[in-house]
Amino acid sequence: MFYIHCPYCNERRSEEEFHAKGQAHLMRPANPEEASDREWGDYLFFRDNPRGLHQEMWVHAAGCRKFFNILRNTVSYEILETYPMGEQSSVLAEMTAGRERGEPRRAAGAVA
Amino acid sequence: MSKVEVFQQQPSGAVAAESPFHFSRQRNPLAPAKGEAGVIMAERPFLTHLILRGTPEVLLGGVRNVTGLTLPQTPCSMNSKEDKSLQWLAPDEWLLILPPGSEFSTEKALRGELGDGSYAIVNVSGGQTVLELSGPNAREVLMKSTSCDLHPRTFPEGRGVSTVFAKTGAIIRRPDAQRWELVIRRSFADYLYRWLLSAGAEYGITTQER
Amino acid sequence: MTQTNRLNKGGRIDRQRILNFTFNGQRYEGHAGDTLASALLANGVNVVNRSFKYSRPRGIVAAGAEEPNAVMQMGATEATQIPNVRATQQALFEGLCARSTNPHSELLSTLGNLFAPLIPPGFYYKTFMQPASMWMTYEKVIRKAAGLGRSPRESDPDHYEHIKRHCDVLVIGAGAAGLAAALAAGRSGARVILCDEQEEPGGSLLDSRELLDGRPASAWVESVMAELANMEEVLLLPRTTANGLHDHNFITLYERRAEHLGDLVPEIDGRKPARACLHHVRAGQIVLATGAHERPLVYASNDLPGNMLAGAVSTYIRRYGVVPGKRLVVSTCHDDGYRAALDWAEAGHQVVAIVDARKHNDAATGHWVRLAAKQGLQIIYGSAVIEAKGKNRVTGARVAEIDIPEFQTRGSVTDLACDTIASSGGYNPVVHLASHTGARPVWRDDIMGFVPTKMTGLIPTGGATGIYALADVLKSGIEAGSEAALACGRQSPEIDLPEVDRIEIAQAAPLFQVPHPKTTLRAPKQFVDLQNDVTAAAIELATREGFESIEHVKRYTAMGFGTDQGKLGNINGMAVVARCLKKSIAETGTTVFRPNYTPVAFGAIAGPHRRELFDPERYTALHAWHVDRGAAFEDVGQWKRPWYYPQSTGESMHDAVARECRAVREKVGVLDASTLGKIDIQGKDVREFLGRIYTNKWEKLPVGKARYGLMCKDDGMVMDDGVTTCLGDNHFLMTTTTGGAAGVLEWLELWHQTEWPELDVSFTSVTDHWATLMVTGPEARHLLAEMTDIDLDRDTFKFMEWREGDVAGVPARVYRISFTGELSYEINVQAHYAMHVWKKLFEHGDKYGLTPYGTETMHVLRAEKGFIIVGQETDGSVTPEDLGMQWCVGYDKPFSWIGKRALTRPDTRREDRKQMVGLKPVDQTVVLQEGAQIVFEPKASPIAMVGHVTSSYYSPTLGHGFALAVVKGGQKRMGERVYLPMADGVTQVAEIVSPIFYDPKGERQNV
Amino acid sequence: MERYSVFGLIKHALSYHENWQKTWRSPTPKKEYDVVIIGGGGHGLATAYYLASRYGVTNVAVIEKGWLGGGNTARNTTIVRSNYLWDESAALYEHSMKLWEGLSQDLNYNVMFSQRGVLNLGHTLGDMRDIQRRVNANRLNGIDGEVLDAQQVKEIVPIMDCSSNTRYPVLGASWQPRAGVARHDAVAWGYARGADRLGVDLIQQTEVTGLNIKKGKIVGVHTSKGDIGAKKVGCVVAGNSGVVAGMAGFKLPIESHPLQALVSEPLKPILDTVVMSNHVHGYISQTDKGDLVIGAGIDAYNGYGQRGSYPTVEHTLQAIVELFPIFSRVRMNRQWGGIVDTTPDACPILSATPVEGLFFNCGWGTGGFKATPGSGDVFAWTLANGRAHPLAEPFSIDRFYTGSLIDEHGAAGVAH
Repeated sequence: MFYIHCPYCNERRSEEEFHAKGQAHLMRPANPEEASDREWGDYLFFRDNPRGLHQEMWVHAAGCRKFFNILRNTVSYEILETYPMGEQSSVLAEMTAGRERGEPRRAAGAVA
Repeated sequence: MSKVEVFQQQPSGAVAAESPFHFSRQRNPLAPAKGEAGVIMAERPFLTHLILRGTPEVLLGGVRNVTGLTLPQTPCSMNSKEDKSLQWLAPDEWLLILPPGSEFSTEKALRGELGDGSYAIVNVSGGQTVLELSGPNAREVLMKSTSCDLHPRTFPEGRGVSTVFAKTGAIIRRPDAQRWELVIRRSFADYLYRWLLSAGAEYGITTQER
Repeated sequence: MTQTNRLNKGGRIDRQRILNFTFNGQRYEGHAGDTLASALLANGVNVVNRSFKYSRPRGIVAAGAEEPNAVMQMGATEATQIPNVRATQQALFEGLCARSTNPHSELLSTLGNLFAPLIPPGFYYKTFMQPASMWMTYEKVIRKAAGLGRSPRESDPDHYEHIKRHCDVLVIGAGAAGLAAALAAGRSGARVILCDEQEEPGGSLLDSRELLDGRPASAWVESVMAELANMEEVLLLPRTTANGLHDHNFITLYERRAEHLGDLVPEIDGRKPARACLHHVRAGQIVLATGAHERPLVYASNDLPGNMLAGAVSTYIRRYGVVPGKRLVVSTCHDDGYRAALDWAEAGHQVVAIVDARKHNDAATGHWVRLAAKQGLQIIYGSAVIEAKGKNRVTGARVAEIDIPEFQTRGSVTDLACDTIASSGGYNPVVHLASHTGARPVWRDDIMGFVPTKMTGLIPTGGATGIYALADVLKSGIEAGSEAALACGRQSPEIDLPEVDRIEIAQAAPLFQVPHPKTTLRAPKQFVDLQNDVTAAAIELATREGFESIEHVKRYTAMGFGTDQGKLGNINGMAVVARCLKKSIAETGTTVFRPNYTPVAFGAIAGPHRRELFDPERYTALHAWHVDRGAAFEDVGQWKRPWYYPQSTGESMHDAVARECRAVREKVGVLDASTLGKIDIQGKDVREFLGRIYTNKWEKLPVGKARYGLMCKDDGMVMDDGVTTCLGDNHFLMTTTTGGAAGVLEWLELWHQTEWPELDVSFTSVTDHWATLMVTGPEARHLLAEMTDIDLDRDTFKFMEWREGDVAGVPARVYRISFTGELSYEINVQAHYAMHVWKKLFEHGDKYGLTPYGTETMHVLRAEKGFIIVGQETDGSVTPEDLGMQWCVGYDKPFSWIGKRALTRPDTRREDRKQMVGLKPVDQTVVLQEGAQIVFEPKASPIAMVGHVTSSYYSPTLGHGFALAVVKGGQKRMGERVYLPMADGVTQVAEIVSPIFYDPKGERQNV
Repeated sequence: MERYSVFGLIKHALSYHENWQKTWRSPTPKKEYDVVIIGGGGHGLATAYYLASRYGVTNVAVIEKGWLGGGNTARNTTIVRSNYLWDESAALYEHSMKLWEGLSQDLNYNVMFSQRGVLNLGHTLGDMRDIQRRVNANRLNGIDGEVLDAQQVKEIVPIMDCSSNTRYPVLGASWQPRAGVARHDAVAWGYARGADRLGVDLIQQTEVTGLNIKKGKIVGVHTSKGDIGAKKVGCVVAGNSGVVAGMAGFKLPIESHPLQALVSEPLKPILDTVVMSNHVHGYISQTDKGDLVIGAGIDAYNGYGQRGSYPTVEHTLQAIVELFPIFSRVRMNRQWGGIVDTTPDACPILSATPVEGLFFNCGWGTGGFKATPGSGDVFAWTLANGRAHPLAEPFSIDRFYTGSLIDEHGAAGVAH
C-alpha cells in the first residue's frame, strides 16, 4: 500500500486517502469543435501506459480534496515525486537535462 | 438581492432539535463501562460549523477581526481559543467551529468584513457534529480506525487532519493533551457510533453527557 | 508415565501443569509450554497424517513454520473448527482436540503404493478424457481425495481486531539478531516494534548449546526482553507473524491473541478478547531478522515417520524435553547436523552413527565434529543416508559412500538399525518477506542459499543473510538496529555484545538430493515436497517432458504450492532441476514468494468490518421515524432509504405502493428526499462553470429560480442530473442523484482544479446539512399554508421558484419543484430540526390524508411523467438526445461544454440509436418485466434485440401497466408494436408511445 | 506424437516413466514464417493451434520472452462463462464456450473444464434489473442462463448466507449452468503441445525487440536471438501490448492495471459452484485440489508489478466472509497479482492496425482466460485471411474514434 506525499498537506498519507485518476498533464483540446473524430478519440481514450516512469494524477480524496501529480515507476511502484497541479516534474526535467549532458539513463526505467 | 444568500436557519422559538447522535443514543444506549472505562465519548452537539474558502490573503484579516482567531496556514494545524477553533483543511479551505447559534451572525459579520472578494462561506452546522474522546485508551480506539500516525511525536496538540476513519471519513483533532475530537458527518454518525462501541469494547467505553 | 519420549528433566515446559488433549479421539497428556507437535512426540505418536496423493504415512519433521506433514484439523465443536493447523506452531491448551486432516489407513497406504506408478506428475492431464461426459464424475472423486482439512459449517463465534501502527523501526524476529537489533534501535529512542512468531521470544537461542556471557543463552534473552519491555517507545508483540510485506514498507502483522488459549476465545474479566489482531504497520525501516530454515536432505523413503530435521531433533530435546526416538542416525553435510547427535547422546539415548557427506579432512576441523569425535560417537565420512527403511516408522538407515559431483554412490551399502534419521543439508535464509514486493533473492554459493536483494527501508540481518555463527549474528543484529535507527534520525549508543565463544566451523558440502544406487526414476521415492507428494523423480520427469522453467516444474508437479509454500522443499527441488538440466542453481532461477509467509485466517484479514459494520449505513435525520413507522428499506449506495411503508395489517408491497401513489395523485404525500446530493456553489463565475459542466444554459437563470440540468462525461454519455437553484448572483445550490453525490463533487473539483482554475467557484457539500422534505399532491398547498408564513399564491410563488420562510417555526428554503408531476413543495431545513418539521407535517396533514411514501412510489410517479433515473434509463451508453432531451441541450452555447463534441461522432449521430420511449402493453393487465429485451421480429432467427425495458410498473392512476424503454430508432416509431419474448415462452406485445403517460401538458404541477 | 490415455500411462509406468516424449520441441527459429505470433500465453498458443489445425497454416512460430503460459494464463481465477450483455461480446464468449466444451478431447489434453455453473449475485434492486436484462439478452442469443431468487440461490449454495441479516442481502442471481472453471496451466500446455504436434515452432526465452516494417507493411520481427521474417504478425502480449504497439509507432487505448487474487489452504470439497458478486466485490470457487480461489477488484492505478494494494485484498475477504461467514476460520495461503489490459469499454481489441499484416489481439481485461479458445480461433482466422473474422469486426480499434463502444463494465466480472 502506497505512502503518498500530498504536496498540499505536505506530508505522507496512506493510499486509502487517495484516488488514482489516470494519466497526468492531459489537456482537453482548446477547440473541441475543430478537433477531428480521431483527435477527439485520442483525447478521450488513448493514454500513456509505460512500463517504468509514469506521470499520474491523484486526488487526496479523504484529505484536502486537491488533485496533484505523481511521478511513479509502474514496475517498482516507487514514487519519485509528487507536485501540485499546474507544475511540471522537476525529476523528469533533471533527467532530461542529465541526458542532454550525456549522463547515463537512470536505471529506474524508461521515460514515457 | 444579495449576491450570496445568507440565511438565518435557526428557529427563534422553542423547537426540538435532534443532534446527529440522537438516534444512536436512543437505539443503542451506552451502559456505564464495567470497572474503569478506557474510553469516554461525549458529543458536543449543535455547535456552529462554518466552512471558509478563499486565499489566506483575502480571509486573514477579516477572520481575525470577527473571530479573534488567526487563520492557520500550516497544513493540518488549527488555532483555538476557548470554545472557538479554526482548522486548516486545504490551502483554500478552513473549518471554523464556534459555540452554538452563532452561524448567522458570524457569517454576516465575516461577509461584512470581507466585502466583495473571492471567497465563500458555507454553513454546515446541521451536517456535522463533534465527538470528543478521552480516557487512557482513546488513542488505541482511534488507531483501530485511521491510518494516520497519532503518536504524540507526529500528532502534537493543535493538529487536525481529514482522513479515512473506519470505512468513511472524519476529521481528527487534538485540541489538548487529554482529548481527541472527531468531526463527523451526520449521515455516518450512527455507523461510527456502532464502530466506536465495537472498537472500544475491549477497553470499556462509556459516554458522558454534557 | 504415558509420555514415553519425555525426558525426566530439561526443556522449557512447565512440568507442574498437565494439559489433557485428544488426537484422533485418543486422550493424551502434555505440559504447559508444549506445542501440539512436541506433545504428540512426547507421547510417541509416530503417524500424524497420510499424504494426499500416495496415502503414505507421515510423521512430524520440523519444529516450526516449515512443517509440511503435521497439519491438523482442530476444534472441539463445529463452529470452532480450524482447518490445517500446523501442530508445530500450535501451543497446547487444556482440552485441545485435534485430528489428522487425512487419517492414516493401512489399506489406503497399500493401495497408494500400488497405484503410485500410475500417477506421475500431470497424470490427470493425460487421462479422464473419455468419455467427455464422465469428467464431472471423475472430478467429484478427485476432489474428494484432495484437500487437507475441512471448513467449519457454522459461523465463527469469535471476533477479530485491526489496529494501524507506525514505527521508526520494525524488527521481525526475536532471535539473536532481532533482539540485538531491537536493543540497538530501542536504546536510540526510536519507536520500535519487535514481533516474533513463536510462543516465546529467543528463537534458536532457546535451544542453543552456546553460552552468552557464560550463561545459557536463554538468560540473555530474558534480560534483553526485560530491558525492552521497560522502554516507553518499544512495543513487543509475541505470537505475532509478519505475514506480508507490501509496497512502501507497509506490513501486516498477525498477532494470535487467543489461539494458545483455546479453539473458542474464553472470557477474561468479563470481556471477550479478539481471537487475533492484524496490525497494519507502516515502518520507517524494517530489520529482517527472520533467521533461516534448516534444509533436509532428499533420499529414498525420506518421508517415513522418524525422518526429521536435525535441528528439530535438537529443539524437541532441549526446548521441550522430548527425545523423539531411541536410536539415531544423523545424515549431514555440515557441522550443525552434529548438534542433534550431541543433544541426543546427552539425553542418554543411542547415537548409531553420524553420516557426513564430507571427507574426514574437510570436516574434522569443525568444533562440533571434534566434540562428537571426542565423545566417541561413530562418524562415517564421505557418505550419506541413501534410503530409510521401515513401514510406518523408520527401522533402519541405508548408508553408502557418495560422490557429489558425479551424483552417484560408491561401494557397498551398509544398513544401520535405527528409529530416527535426522538430516541436515544446510540452511535456507528466510527471505520470503524481502521478495513479497517483487525483488528476487540472489543465490550465494558460499552459503548455499538465497539471500535478499538490497531494498530501500529493509535491512536483513543474521541468519536471513546467511550469517550463522552466533557472535557474528549478534554483531550484525546490533549493526542493523543502529543503521535502522540512524535512518530515522536517531543515534544508537555503543552496545556491548555479550561474550560468546567463537567456534570453528568447517566448510559445508553442497548436498541436496542424495544419489542412490538406482536411478532417480527407479529408486524408491525421494521426496522433495512432502505435503504435495512431489518426488525427485517427478521433477526429473517434468524436465524430461520439456517443463524446463522452474515455474513450469512447480506448476506441473505442484511443488511449493502447499500450506508450507515450499519452505522445506523448494531449494532442493531447484537443485534437482539444476542437476537434470545441467545448470547451476543460480541459473535455474528462483521463484518469487508471495504473501502470506504463513497462512492467516480470513476472519482476521476481514477484521471487525462485518455485518452492520461491513459498510457504513447512512441515515437521514428522519431515520428513526421511518423505522418506527415500519418502513421497508432499500439500499441506495450506502443510504438506507424507505422503500415503502406497509401498514401494520400485513399490507403487500403492491398494495402499499398503490395506496401511496393514490395518496399523492389524489391528496398529498411526503417523501424524505434528504439523500439527494446537495452542493453549495459560490463565486463570481458559477454561471459560467455550470454552463460548461451542464448540457443546458445557465447564464440567464435569475435569482429565485431553479432549473433542471443534465451532466455528461466528455464522451457524450449522461452521468448525472438534478435541479440547480440560483440563490444569489454568485451563489447556487446544485442537487445530484443520491448515488452520484460524491462522484459529482469530485467531478466538479476535477474540472475546476485541472482545467479551469481561473474560474472563481468553490464547492462545498451540504448534503448532510439540509434535510429535504418533499410535500407533493393536490393538497400540498393547503397543508403547507397551515404551517408557513411564505405566500404560496400560485402567481407569487411559481413553479421552479424558491422562497425562504418559516415552516413549523423553523426557517426553511422551500422549492417549487416536482418529481411527481403534482403540485409540490420541497422543504429544506437544517437537519437538526427536520424531525420537528416532519412531525408537525403529520399533525397538520392528517386531515388532508398526508401519506408518507418511499422510493418505489417515487419511481412509479416519476415514470408516469417520463422522468428518467440516471443509472436506470441510462447505463453509460445513453446521450441526452437518446433520452429525447434535446430541450435540455444548449447546442449554441459559446463554450463547448463537457460532452458536446462527442455527440457528433459517427456513432452518436446514428439515427437508429436506442432511444427512450414509453411502452404500453397491449394486454392491459400485464406489467412488463424490467430488463425484458425488445424485438421487432419475434419469429426471426437469429432474433435481433433492439432495446430493453428500463422501468416498468403498474400504475394505479392509469389502471394498467406501463414502461419506459430504449428502442432502436424508437422516437420515430411511435405507435408501432414491439415484442418481448420472455423466459416462460410467452411473448409480450407492447405499443411504442410517448414516455409521458400522465398529464403530458404538465398542468398539475403548475396549479 | 503419442496420444495420452490411461493405457499409455500403464505402459509408461511399467518402464518407470523413462520413455515419455517431450511435450513440445525446442526448435531453432527458421529464417521466415508465414505467421509469427508474438506472445506464448494461452491466447497466442491457441491462435497458433487453430491456425495449424483449422486453417491449414502450419509454417508458424510463437515467440515467447519467458516461459509458455507464464503471464495471465498462470495468474487468473480460471472462471469460464459467456453470459455477457451485448450481442457482440456474448457472441465472442459463447463461441469460446462452445470450443471449451470439447477442448480436452480436441487437444487430447485434459484441461479439466468443469461446468459447475456460475452465479452472479445481485444485492440491490438495480443489480436485479441488470441481471434480468442480461439474462434475457443471453437467452435470446442462445446462451443458457436463468434468474434466481435468494431462495433458489440458497438451494444451489447452501453454505452461503442468503438471509436478510447481511449488510447487502443477496436478492437473487443470474445462473449459467454451463459456465465453470478449468485448469489454467493445462490450457497453455495443451495448446502448446497441440500446436507443436502440427509443426508450429514454439520459441521460448526469446524476446521481440523490434518490428521490421517496410513501406507500411510488416516483414518480420527483431528478436534477442536474431531477426525472423514473417508475412504476417499477430501480437498477443497481454501486459505488454502498449510496448509492442510503440514499436510499430501507434498507441492503444489500453491501460495495464494490477488484478489481484488469492487462495486459501486446501480444503475438503465445500463449494461446488462459482460465486461472483460485483456489488460487494469478490468472486470465489474451489479448485480440484481444494483451494478456495478468490478474485479481488482491479487496482485503480497502472501497474506492471504483478501485485496490487493490500486494501483491495482486505475488502475482498470482507466480502467473502460476509457472504460465507463459515469461512472466517479458513486461512489465506497466498496472494498474487496479474496485469490486466483494460480498455475504456471493458471489451477486447481484435484488430488490424495501421501496419499492413500486423494484427493485435489485446485488451481482454478480466475476460482473458475464459476467452482463450474463442480468441485463439477468431484471431487465427483473422491472421489466415488477412482480415477481421466476423465476430472480431466490432472489436476494432476504430470504435474508439467512431464512438461505437461495447460497454461491458457491468458484465465484465469486476466493477471498476
